[in-house]
Amino acid sequence: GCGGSSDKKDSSAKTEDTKKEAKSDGTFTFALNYMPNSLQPSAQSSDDLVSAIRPIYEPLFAETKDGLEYYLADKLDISEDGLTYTLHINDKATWSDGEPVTVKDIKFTIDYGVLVYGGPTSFTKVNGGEVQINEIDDKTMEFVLPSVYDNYVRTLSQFYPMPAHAFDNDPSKIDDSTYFKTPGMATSGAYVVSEINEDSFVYTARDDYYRGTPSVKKVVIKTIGSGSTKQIEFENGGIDYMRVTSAEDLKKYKEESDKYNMYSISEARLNYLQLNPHGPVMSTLSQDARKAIFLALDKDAIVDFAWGSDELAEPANSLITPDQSIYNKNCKGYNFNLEEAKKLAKSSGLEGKELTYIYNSDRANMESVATVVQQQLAEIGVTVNIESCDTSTFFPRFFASKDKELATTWDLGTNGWDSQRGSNCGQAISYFTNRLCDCGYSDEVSGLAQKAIGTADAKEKQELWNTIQDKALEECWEYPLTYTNFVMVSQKNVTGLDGSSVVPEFIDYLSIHMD
Amino acid sequence: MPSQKKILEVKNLKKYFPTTQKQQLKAVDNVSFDIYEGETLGIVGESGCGKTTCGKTCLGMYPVTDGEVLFHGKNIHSMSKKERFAFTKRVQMIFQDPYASLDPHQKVYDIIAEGIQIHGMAKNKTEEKKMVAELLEMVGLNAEHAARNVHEFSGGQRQRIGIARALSVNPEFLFCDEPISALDVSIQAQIINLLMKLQKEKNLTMLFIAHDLSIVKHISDRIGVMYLGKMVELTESSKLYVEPKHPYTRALLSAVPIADPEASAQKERIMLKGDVPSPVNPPVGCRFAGRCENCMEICRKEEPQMIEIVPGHYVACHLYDEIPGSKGQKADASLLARVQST
Amino acid sequence: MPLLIQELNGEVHPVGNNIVITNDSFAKLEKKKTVEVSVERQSVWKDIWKELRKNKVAMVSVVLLAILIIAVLLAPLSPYDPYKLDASQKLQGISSSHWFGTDEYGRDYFTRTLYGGRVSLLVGFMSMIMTVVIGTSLGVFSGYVGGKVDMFLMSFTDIFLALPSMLLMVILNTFLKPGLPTLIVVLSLFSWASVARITRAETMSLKERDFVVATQNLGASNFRVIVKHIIPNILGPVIVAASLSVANAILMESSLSFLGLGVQIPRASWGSMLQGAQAHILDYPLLAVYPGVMILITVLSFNLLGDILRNALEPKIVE
Amino acid sequence: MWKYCLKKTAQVVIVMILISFFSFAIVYFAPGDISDMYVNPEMTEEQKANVIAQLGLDKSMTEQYFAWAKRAVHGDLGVSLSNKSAVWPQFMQRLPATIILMGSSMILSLLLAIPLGLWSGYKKNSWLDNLISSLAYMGMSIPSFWFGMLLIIVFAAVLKVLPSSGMHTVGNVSAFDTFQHMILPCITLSIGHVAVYIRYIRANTIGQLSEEYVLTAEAKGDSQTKILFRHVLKNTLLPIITLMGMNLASLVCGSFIVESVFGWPGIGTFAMSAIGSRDYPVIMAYVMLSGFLLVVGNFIADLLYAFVDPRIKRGGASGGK
Amino acid sequence: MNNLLEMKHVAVNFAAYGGTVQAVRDISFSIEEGQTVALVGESGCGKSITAKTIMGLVKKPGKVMEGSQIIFEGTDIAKYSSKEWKKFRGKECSMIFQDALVSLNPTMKIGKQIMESLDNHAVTTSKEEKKKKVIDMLKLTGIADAEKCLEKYPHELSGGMRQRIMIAIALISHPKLLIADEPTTSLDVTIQAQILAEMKALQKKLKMAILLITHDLGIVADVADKIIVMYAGKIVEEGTVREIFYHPVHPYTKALLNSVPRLDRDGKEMLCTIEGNIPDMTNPPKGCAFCERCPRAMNICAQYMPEEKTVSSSHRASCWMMDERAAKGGVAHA
Ligand SMILES: Nc1ncnc2c1ncn2[C@@H]1O[C@H](COP(=O)(O)OP(=O)(O)OP(=O)(O)O)[C@@H](O)[C@H]1O
Ligand SMILES: Nc1ncnc2c1ncn2[C@@H]1O[C@H](COP(=O)(O)OP(=O)(O)OP(=O)(O)O)[C@@H](O)[C@H]1O
Ligand SMILES: [Mg+2]
Ligand SMILES: [Mg+2]
Repeated sequence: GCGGSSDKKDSSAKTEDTKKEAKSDGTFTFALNYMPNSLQPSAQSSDDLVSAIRPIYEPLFAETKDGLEYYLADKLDISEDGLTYTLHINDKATWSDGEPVTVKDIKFTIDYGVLVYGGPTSFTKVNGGEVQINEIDDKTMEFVLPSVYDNYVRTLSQFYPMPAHAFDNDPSKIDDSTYFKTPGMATSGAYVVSEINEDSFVYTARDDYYRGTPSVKKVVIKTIGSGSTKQIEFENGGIDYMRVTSAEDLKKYKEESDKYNMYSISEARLNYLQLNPHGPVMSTLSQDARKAIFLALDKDAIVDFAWGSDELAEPANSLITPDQSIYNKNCKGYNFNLEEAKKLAKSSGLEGKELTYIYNSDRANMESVATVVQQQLAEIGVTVNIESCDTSTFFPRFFASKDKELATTWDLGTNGWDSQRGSNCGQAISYFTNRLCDCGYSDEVSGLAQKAIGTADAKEKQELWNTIQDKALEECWEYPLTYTNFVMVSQKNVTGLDGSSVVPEFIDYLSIHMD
Repeated sequence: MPSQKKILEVKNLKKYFPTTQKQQLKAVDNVSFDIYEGETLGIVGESGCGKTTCGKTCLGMYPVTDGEVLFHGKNIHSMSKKERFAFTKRVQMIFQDPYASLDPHQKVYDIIAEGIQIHGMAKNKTEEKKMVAELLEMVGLNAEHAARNVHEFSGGQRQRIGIARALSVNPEFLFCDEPISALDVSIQAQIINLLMKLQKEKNLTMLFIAHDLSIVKHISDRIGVMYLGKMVELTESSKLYVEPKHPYTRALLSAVPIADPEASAQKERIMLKGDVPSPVNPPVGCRFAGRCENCMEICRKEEPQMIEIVPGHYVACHLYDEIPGSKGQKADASLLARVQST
Repeated sequence: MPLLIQELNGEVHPVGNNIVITNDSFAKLEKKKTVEVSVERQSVWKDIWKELRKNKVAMVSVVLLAILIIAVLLAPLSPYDPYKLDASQKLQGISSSHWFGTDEYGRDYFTRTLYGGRVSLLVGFMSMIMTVVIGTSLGVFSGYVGGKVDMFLMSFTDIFLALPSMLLMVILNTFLKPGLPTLIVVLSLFSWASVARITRAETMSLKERDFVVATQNLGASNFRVIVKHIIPNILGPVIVAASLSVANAILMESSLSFLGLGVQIPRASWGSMLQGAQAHILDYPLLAVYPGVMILITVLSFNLLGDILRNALEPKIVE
Repeated sequence: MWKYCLKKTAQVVIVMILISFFSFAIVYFAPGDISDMYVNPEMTEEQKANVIAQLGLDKSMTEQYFAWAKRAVHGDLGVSLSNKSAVWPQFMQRLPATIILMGSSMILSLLLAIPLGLWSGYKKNSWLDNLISSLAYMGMSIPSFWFGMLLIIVFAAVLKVLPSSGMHTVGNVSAFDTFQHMILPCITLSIGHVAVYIRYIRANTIGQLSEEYVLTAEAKGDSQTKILFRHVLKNTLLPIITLMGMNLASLVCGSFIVESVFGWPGIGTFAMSAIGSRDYPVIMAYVMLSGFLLVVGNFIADLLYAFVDPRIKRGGASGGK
Repeated sequence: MNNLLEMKHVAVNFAAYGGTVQAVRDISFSIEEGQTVALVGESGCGKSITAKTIMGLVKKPGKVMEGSQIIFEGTDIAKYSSKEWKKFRGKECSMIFQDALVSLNPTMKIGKQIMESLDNHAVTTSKEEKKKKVIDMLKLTGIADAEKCLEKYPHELSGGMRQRIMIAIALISHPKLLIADEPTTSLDVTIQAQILAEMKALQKKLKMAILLITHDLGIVADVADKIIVMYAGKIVEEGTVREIFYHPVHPYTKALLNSVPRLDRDGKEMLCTIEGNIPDMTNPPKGCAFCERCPRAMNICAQYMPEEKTVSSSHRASCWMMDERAAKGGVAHA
C-alpha cells in the first residue's frame, strides 16, 4: 500500500494548515514520464500534462455516452435553431484563492488562445464565420454561431478556464509570467498546488471545492523516466496506480488480485492504419494496391501481438468507435484474405515495392503494430521500411497537408483517434469531412454525413450512418485496427479510480478513496 | 690527399630556432669555414653547441637564418627542386643513432636500394640487386644479409647498413654526425676503420662530427672547435693538439682522459668553472668569457672575430687580437707566457 | 666454481670437471662464417600475431571474437527466421529448440541475437574503418605538413574532442534520416578526432626521426616518405586505435539504440534488443541479459586486445 | 605563467565561439523549416511574414548567428518552444542536480580509483592486481545504461533497498534521502570513469616506480612506503588532473544517459525531452552549456596542472612536456 | 689494508621472455678500504647489475642466485632483511647513477631530496643542523650558492649541477663505499673533468672506497687503483691500473686498450678492432664467452670455460692462453 503516507504528513503540514481536521489523509501518488515545464492548463500538449492538470483545473463540462457531465458549468442550453449556446457557470465554482469563477475567465482564456495562435481559433470562428461571444452576467454567457455547427459542444468541452484576475484580465501577461510554475496558483479543481520540485508536484485538497471535499487529501505526481522503473516503483508501493499496456503485466496483476485493483475503461479510441495517397510509392499505384494491403492485414494477429489481450484492445470493424451511439456493430470491414491480397498486389504493381511506414514511438504498442504489419505485408511481397518518430516529428508528417513536402515522405502510418463518447456525431463528421490530408473520402460520403446530421429520425439517422461507415471503409485510405481500453492497476487500498468517463483521463478525484 | 679545391664553403652561417618566448635559440651563430676536396674536416664541441645543426644546415636540411653555404660554388639554399634533387645524390649523411636511423619495418635490401630507386641508378632489378650486394660487401656485410630485417642486427652492423645507404648514390661528400658515439667502445674502432678505408677508396670528402676529441683527431685532417654556436678555433688536427690557441680548446684538450695512467698522471689539467650558458640567451661578448681563466674586460663586451693567426690556423679570441703594427703571433706569444704562468 | 684441470696420462684425459683435453685442444679454432638463411618479412601483422600468441588473455579474446564473428556470419544457417512472428511461441523460456528462449513476438532469441550481432559488429567495424581512414589521413597530413595547417587542423580536432559527442550524436541522429548509414557516419564523425591526434603525434615524431630524414636526404618525394615510411610505422598505433575504436563504436551504438535512435525495425542490434527487453525486464530479465552480455564480451575483448597490442607494440615503435 | 593563462583563455574563447557556431549550425541545417514551429496554417501570409521577421528568420545565417550569439552572451538563450518560457532559468533550476550527480561521481571515482590504482600498480601482477585490473576492464566495457538497468533490478526490484528513480522522495528533503537516491545513478555514472582512472593510475604508478629516481630513493635507504607516498604518489597523481579535465566530456554525456535511466531531474533529462520535442532553443542552449562546461573544465584542469607541476610552473610554458 | 667488501661467487639471473638472462655469472672480487676500483666492460656485460647487487637493489625479474656471498665488513649482506638493507643503503654504501636528470624526483625540491637521506639515518639532530649539513655538503661538491639551490627543482639545474646533487645525496651520510655507475657519461668532457676531480677530492676527505663503473678507459687510467674487466657477466681480468694498462693478459683487455685512438699519439693508421658482437646472455656459450671474437681462439676455448689464473698477487685473469700448453698448440703467445 501507500506506506509512505503517514510520515509525509508533517513535512507538508505547513502548506495545508486549513486541512488539519481531515481524517482520511491518504496521499495519492502517480507518475509521469516527463516533467511538464509549467502547469498552464491550455498548454496541455502531452498526456502527461493532462494527467498533471486533471486534479487542479477543470473543464466546463464533458461529453459522455449519457449526455453531458458538468464541471465548472452547470448548464448548457442550445437554442432551437442551433445557433445560440448559452452557458451557465456553477454558482459555487470558485478559484482556490476565493474568487468566483466567472465568464471573464472564460473570455480571458479564449482570448489567450487567439493571442497564442495568432489568429481566430475554433472558439471564435466556425465554418468560416465569426462567433459572437456575449457576456450576459457574471455567470452566464452566450455564444452565437454564424451557422449551425454541431461540433461546437465539443469545442466548448475541451477547455480549461484560467483565472483572469491573476493577470488583470490581460492574456498577454501569461507567457511572461511564472504564475503557472509557482505553487499557490489559483486552481479551479479539487486541489491546490503546494509544491513544485524538480521532478514532482504536490497538490493538497481544497475544502472550498464546489463539488465537495475529496477524501484524498494529498496528490503527489512524480516523474519516472522509463517504463520498467515505473513498474518497479509501483510494485514497491511508491506509486498508487499506473496504466497497463501489455498482456503479460495484465495477467500478472490480475493474478495478484489480493494486492491490486484493476480498472478497465473503454478509451473511445480508434487506432487505425493510414495509407497516404500522396506517399512516394502509394501515389503511383492504383486503388487495388490499397485493397491488397487491407486484405493482407490480419487484425486478430495484430491485436494478439501488439496488445496480447482483448482486454486491452479489440479488433475494430468500423471507423466509428463503439462508444458512439452511431456505431454499427455489423459494419463488415475488411477480412484477412491472403490469396486475394497477393493477387491484387501483383496486378496493382504493389508487389516488390518498398513502402515507408511512420509511427509515433511515444505511444504504447505502436511499435509492435508496426512490426506485425511489416511482417504481414512481407507476405504479399511488400517491403516496409519503418521510421520511428517521436510525437513532435510524427504529427507534422502524419497530418501534413497534401501540398506540403512532408506529406510525400511516407506511405503508411498508424495513429489513434480520440472519438469521444456519446450520441454526438459532430466529431465524426468533422473526422470524415475535415481531414487535413485528403485521404479519399468522397464527396458522397461527406454529403451523406451532412445529411445524417440534418436527419431527426433516429432510425433513419442510424441507417445513414451505417451506410456511411460501410462506404467510408470501402473508399477511404484508413484501415481500422483496434478499439482500445484504458486499463489501470492500482494498489489494493485505492478504490474509485473509475469515477469518470471523461476522455482521455478518466480519474475523478472526488471518487477516489484510500483506506 | 686533400687538394686545394673547395668543395663546400660556409660563409657567416647563422641558424636560429624560434623558441616559445619570442626569443631565438642561436644554435649556430656566424660560423664560416671551407671544406676542401678529399679532406676530412672534424668538428668537436660539447653537447648542444650546434655541431649537428651546423652540419644539417650545410646539407640543406634546415633553411638558413643568415649566411650562405656554397657547394661547388652554388648556394644550396636557393636551389630549385631539380637542383636539390641532384644535390642529394652528391651529398649524403650518416647518423648518430644506428637504431633510429633505420626504418624498423624495412628490410636491409629496401633500405639500401631506396637511394638507387629514387635516383633511378639501376637499369633493372638484377642490376639493382647486384649493386646492393656490392654495397653490402663494401661495408663488410654479406649479401645474404639483404633479406633480413634491421632489428636482427647489432648496433655496429646497423651503422654499416647506414653507411651503405649513404654510399648507395655514390656521393662525393659525406656528413658523419657522431656516427660512433652510440656504439660500444669495441665496435667504434670497426666503424672508424671502415670510414677511413672508404674515404681512401672513394676519395670522399667528409665532415665528421663528434664530441670525442681523440676520435675526431684520429680521423680528421683539420679540426674545428665549436663552443655555444660559434667556431672558436680551426686548424690542422696535428697542430691543434700541439699548439692549441683558444683557452677553451686548451681546457678541452686537457680534460680529455687518456687511457694511459702515466701519461694521465703527467697531464696538466685546466679546470673550467661553471657551466655552459644557454644558447637561448648567450652572453654578450665572448661566449666563453664566463668560464675563461684569461678573461679580460673586452671579452665581456665585444665578440672576438675569427682571425688567421698562422696560415691555416684560425682562432676567435681577444687574446690574439692584432696589436696595431704587429702580427697576431706576437700578442699571442706574450700572452701565452702569462697564461702559462697562472 | 673454479675449474680444475688435472693432467692425466694418455691422449684423452677426462678430468675432474669433465674437461677433456685432446691433442688439438690448443690448436687455433677454425671459425666458420655463419650465414643464416634469410628470415621472412616481419610485417606488423606477424608481430601482432606473435605478441598475441604469447598472451593468454589476448588469445581468449581473439578466440571469443572469432567465435562471435563466425557465429554471426553463420546466422542464416539458423532454422529460424529472425523476423517471422509466431504467436504460439511468445516469450518462451530456454529450451532445446530455443537456446535463448523467444521474444514477445515468438521469434527465436538466439537467432535474433546473432542477427543483432551482425548489425552491432557491422556498425562497429564500418565506423571503425571510417574513423581510422579519416583520422589517419588527417593526422598524417597535419603532422607531416606541420606549421599553420597543422595548427588549424589540430584546433579543429581539439574542438571535436571537447564536444560532448554522445549528446551531439543523439541530436544528429534525431535530425537525420535514421538508419544504419546515418548511425555509422555519425559515430565516425565524433571519433576520428582521437585517431587523428594519435597519428599526428606519431607522424610528428616520425618526421623528425633519422630514418625519415635520411630518406628525404636521398631525394625521396613526400609521397614516397609517407607511403613507405610513415604509414608502415604508424600501423601499430593505428591498429591499436582501430581495436579500441570498434569497442567504442559498439558501445556508443548500443547507447544510441537504447535511446531509440538505432536501427529500424525489424532489424535489431544488441542495443536495440536491450531497449526492447526493457519492457519485460521484470518478468523476463533474460531478454536483457543476452544482448548485454554479448556487448560486454565483444567490447571487453576489443578493449583487451587494443591494450595488449599497445603494450606489445609500443616498445617496438619507440625502439 | 600569466602568458600561459592568457594563451589558454584565448583558446577557450575561440573554442567557445566555434562550439556556439556548431550548435547554431545544427539547428540551422536541421531538416524541416524552423519557422514551421512558430507559424500555423491559419495565419495569413502577412502574419506569417511578421512572425518570421520578428524571429529574424528571414535574415542570412551569419546575421542570425550573430544576433543569437549576442543574446547568448547576455545570458539570453531564447525561449523554449514547448513551454514558451526563457531557457536560461530553466537550465539554472536543473543544473544543481546535474552538478551534484557529476561532482559526486567524480569524487567517488577518485576515492575508489586512487587507492585501487596505486595498490594495483604497486603490487603489479599479484592476484589482487589481476582482480582489480579485470574489474577495471569490465567497468570500461560495460554499457552504462545496461549496468544501471541491472542495478535497478537488483537493488530496487528484487532487494527493494534503494529507490530506482528520482532525486528525493517527495516531501522528504533530508540529505540522507537524496543520498539514497543518488547511490545507484552515481555508481552507474562512475563505473566507466573508475575503470579508466584505475588503469591510468596503475600504469602511471608502474611507470613511476620504474623511474630511476625511485632507485635513487631506495639507494638513500627510503622505505617502500616512503617511496610510494612521498615520491611516487605526487608524480602519479599530477597527470590525473589533466585526465579529469578530459573526462569531463564523457561525464557530461554519461550523465545524459544516466539521468534518463534513473529519471534524475537534471539538465540531461531536460535536454532529452527537448530533443524529443525538437525544442531548438533548448537544444542549442544545452550544447552551448555543456560545451562551455567542458571547455572551462579543461581550462581549469590545465591551469591547475600548470600550477601544481613545478616543471611547468617554474619553467614557463616551454617546459610543458 | 682491510677488505671492505668481498664478493664471492655472485650470480644474478633475469627471467625474461626468451629465457633466463645470466647477467652476472659467478664473479668474485674485493674492494679495500679507501680504494678506488674500476669496473670496465662493454655495454650489457653486467656492470650495473653487479653494482645493484651490492646495494640489494636487484628487482624482479632479477634474482641473486643461491650461494652468492657479499661480505661487507665481515657480514654477509646478501642475507639481509629488507629492514637491514634500509639501514645499510645510504649509510654504509651509497650509489650514484648515470643520468642525474631522471635520477632525481622531478617534483621534489633539491633540499628535501638530500635531506631525506639524513632523515633515514637519523643521528638525531635538529632541523637547522641538518640543513647546515646539507649546505656544507653541497659546498663540498662545488656548488656555490647552496642555500638557493635547496629551493630549486631538478629541471632548473644544469647537468653538471645535477650530478653534483647526486653526489651530495650519496655522500651526506658519509658512506664507506660509494658506487658510481657511469657518473659522467651524460656530461661534457670539461664538466666530466670537474666532477671527477671533485669526487677524488671528496674521497680523500671522507676516506671512502669507490666502485667506479665506466667503459671509458681514459677515466679509469686517471682515477682508479684497481681495475676489473668484465665480459659477458664474468670477470676476465683483474689487476692494478699499471698491470692492466701495461701488462694486459686477456685478449679482450688488450683489444679494448688498442681499439681507442689516443689523443697524444699521432697518425692515421687503422685502429685495432674487435670483430663480432657480445654473445646472447640467455644462452651463453659453454666455453669462453669471448671465444667467438677472439683472434687467438683455440679449440678448447669453445668447449670449456677457462679457469682463473694469477699473474701476480694482485693480477688475475681467465684465459686458456695462460695455460702452459697453449704455446705448444701452435699459436705464439704474445
Ligand atoms: N629542430 C630544433 N628546434 C629547436 N632547437 C633545436 C633544434 N635542433 C637543435 N636545437 C637546439 O640547438 C642547439 C644545438 O643543437 P645541436 O643538435 O646542433 O647540438 P650538437 O652540438 O649536435 O649536440 P650533441 O652533441 O648533443 O648532438 C641545442 O641547444 C638544441 O637544443
Ligand atoms: N630487468 C631486466 N630484465 C632482463 N634482463 C636484464 C634486466 N636488467 C638487466 N638485464 C640484462 O642484464 C645484463 C647486464 O645488464 P647491466 O645493466 O648490468 O649492463 P651494463 O654492463 O651496466 O651495461 P651498460 O654499460 O649499458 O650500462 C644485460 O644483458 C641486460 O640485458
Ligand atoms: Mg648532435
Ligand atoms: Mg649500466
